[in-house]
Amino acid sequence: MINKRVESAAAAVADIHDGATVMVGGFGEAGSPIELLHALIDHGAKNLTGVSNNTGSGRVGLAALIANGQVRKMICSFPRTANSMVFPELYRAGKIELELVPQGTLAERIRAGGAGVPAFYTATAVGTQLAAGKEVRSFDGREYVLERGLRADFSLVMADRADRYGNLTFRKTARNFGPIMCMAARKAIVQARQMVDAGGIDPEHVVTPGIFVDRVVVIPEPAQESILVKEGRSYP
Amino acid sequence: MINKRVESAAAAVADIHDGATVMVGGFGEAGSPIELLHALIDHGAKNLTGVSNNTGSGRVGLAALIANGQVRKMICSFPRTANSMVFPELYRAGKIELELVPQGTLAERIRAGGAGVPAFYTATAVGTQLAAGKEVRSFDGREYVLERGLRADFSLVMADRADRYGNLTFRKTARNFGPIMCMAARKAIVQARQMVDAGGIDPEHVVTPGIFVDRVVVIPEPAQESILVKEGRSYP
Amino acid sequence: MSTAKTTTAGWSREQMARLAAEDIPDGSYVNLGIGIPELVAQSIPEGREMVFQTENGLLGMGPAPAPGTEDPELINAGKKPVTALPGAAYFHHADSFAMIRGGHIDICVLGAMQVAENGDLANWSTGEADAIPAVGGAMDLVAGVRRIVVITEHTTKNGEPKLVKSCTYPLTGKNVVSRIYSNLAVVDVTPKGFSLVKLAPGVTLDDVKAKTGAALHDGRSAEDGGPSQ
Amino acid sequence: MSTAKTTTAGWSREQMARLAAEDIPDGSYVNLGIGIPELVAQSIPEGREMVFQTENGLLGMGPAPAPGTEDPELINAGKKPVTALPGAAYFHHADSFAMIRGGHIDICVLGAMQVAENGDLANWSTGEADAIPAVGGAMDLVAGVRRIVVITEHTTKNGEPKLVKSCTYPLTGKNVVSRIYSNLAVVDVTPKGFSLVKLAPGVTLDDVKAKTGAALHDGRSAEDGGPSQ
Repeated sequence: MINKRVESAAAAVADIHDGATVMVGGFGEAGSPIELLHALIDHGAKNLTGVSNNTGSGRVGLAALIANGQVRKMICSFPRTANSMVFPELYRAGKIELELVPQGTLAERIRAGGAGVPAFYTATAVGTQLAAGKEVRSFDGREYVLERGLRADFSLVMADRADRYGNLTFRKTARNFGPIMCMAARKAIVQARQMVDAGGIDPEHVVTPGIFVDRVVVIPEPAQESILVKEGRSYP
Repeated sequence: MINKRVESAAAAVADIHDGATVMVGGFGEAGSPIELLHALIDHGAKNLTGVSNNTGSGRVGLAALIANGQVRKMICSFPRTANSMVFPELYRAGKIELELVPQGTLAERIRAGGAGVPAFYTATAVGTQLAAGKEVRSFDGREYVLERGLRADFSLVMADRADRYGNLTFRKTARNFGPIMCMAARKAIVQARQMVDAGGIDPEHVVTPGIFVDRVVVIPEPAQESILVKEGRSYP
Repeated sequence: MSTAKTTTAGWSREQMARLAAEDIPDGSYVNLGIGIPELVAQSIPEGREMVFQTENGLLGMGPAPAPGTEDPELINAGKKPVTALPGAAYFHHADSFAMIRGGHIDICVLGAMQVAENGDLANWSTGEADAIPAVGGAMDLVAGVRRIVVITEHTTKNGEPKLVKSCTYPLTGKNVVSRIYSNLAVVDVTPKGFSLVKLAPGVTLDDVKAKTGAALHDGRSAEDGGPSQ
Repeated sequence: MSTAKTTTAGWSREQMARLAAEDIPDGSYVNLGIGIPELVAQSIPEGREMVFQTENGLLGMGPAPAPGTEDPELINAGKKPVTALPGAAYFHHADSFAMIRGGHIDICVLGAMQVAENGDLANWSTGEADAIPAVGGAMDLVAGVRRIVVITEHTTKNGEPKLVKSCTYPLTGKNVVSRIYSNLAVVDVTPKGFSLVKLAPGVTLDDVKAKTGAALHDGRSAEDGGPSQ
């Protein structure tokens, strides 16, 4: 019987290897898979390339993973936010690399990676620094930049409900990058608030079909990043 | 107040002009917008380029539009099916053009058109007749074909439920090309079984957000193509 | 650097937002940048309906929630709590940017660091060596949205023009801005360069010309105080 | 053209499907072509679970519905009525082919007109001038699915080999087929060409070689009657 549930966050991330590319869902704290990130800190894989819209805040979750020296490079669109200090500090010190990608290009590159599209053209960033060195080509009189699809070894994603096949639903704007990161990863690892029986999610309402998901760990009450930050918490 | 509902199929298709490119949803009869197609026959626009997975069956719906001499060219993946005779006959007589596109490439081209991607690379069709004359390029040691995004002046789509904003849900495998054809058309015209109040579709369950939809006509009990064909019906 | 100046004449932030809102047609799909542009949502003229998109995955965004009812999973692109109106829809990031990059959003209202007379926009980076570069969705919006308008103070805090001949900061997009709503004037970007549409009360054409870093044509209608044709 | 022959030895369609099904690992995501491949769904070994995808937008496809309960909006790629199992999901065509082209389907079982010794597959067109060309999803499946296997009669109705040195019909894809289940034998496509895995009961190596249009190596294990290593 197919059952993608794993018993712990530790088991879910156990095979993430040094040097892996890891996509991390979330837009700010919404959808950030904080328990999976903390399990990855415990696990200790190093030299990771992280792909995420932001770089986390405070000293928990993604920011804590970076602070712990496990991330060699970040690919993201907005590496600073109100409460982010870890990444800016390391970046200024030359201790972490950054590939800055416009948010829509980042999303489309991830979706392309998941859909078997190795490269596509987009009008975004034409004529800007972020198109420097990239192929530019005209279609129907307008210029476009060539961008590459993006895949990952692993994705860490937070969902709302899951079933044993890995079918997922999300909650409100916490959906953001989750569905496309599941598509783009060789192993998509999901933390969900709730596990339901097969058929417990209406087939019309499935957001991410289970084929894109490899492992699900149930975290009924995930920590809220902004509260941890407010409390000055850090991990580990 | 935004209200995309129009009172009749005739009003919904009234501005389709001669020479327009018209995408038509459906996979076989599932999702085929038969009442909109019949309204387009009444309307009479000519020299159309049709984009659809198939070419219709019997002498109703899409097949009837083609039989009526309104379609100059079809872009599709599978122009013959069990009960299709109209297209094959005209094609053999040299009276209609065909651009044959693999089904996944057709879907991806339509999605790209809707997403502002003018061109992308795909492994599908490499080394086959359907890649003849197309640019081939290697990425990471594998060959890919360059394919162009596809847009349309109008799309005709069948949905299940709609609200005044044009938010849509579909039913089972009648979803198929509907959502992406709404994205790719300058004017997306939808027939829906039911109109619900704003908020009557849970925001988590919207399949096609209203931004992709221009007009909705309510057809509570659409005709079933296979029954019309069995009865030997034709239109007009 | 020029000396800082205090201008008492001109429009307030709310008035600038109101002017921008008045120009948005009924039924438009609108994306609002962070800062002054957010005020546009509260300035919609009576009887008009607009649908607000936020690029993190919501169409039909409503106002901020009542205190105590915030949901950390219902936020806008500025990561602030919002609400969803009846008829809203949630979607993932690729679908969201398909709306933006596919030309489905009618208008986007942004802030600016500099706007050039050819419509180039700089609003994401000062280009300083030790700054942490961060672009977000700005480049996608200016490349994909049909009409880009800017709300901005006419000059920097140091009195330097933000409407310039050509941008010195790194570009967000080339030839993208259609109109600027500043505290002093409404200015169109035209093939001939900047063209004055309207002056704020108490502001003269010469005032605005002096604070604009490129030629400013007087494109006002006679009714708005422009030269008779 | 060779003369039509009747073979009494060999596997039936159901047996070919059963052999193919036995080789599919537990938990696989599977797409089945139209015709004999459809029988694979009814041949799954006890205790194994597979998820069937149909490219028109359903994952978790179940068997045909009871007569009278068919739903014209719940069909498979062959446009026949099917059912959806608990845990199924519906999706649109671009998402469906993202599964296929993105390498997410583990195995696809297809019919064939010809398979070449290098794995080239022809299964969509006879190339005849007056035929209506129709490709459907075949080229997407062979380009995107990790493992492509074929179920086919070993020869055409006229007795001509379908396993050939190189395809004379227009290709569906190059170097895509891994294994062939024919009525006479199971044959792998290897870097050295066709390699026999297993013979059907009552069929000899020479029989199969005579009906194969390219060299056939004997790759059988000693246990399956192959040469000892």
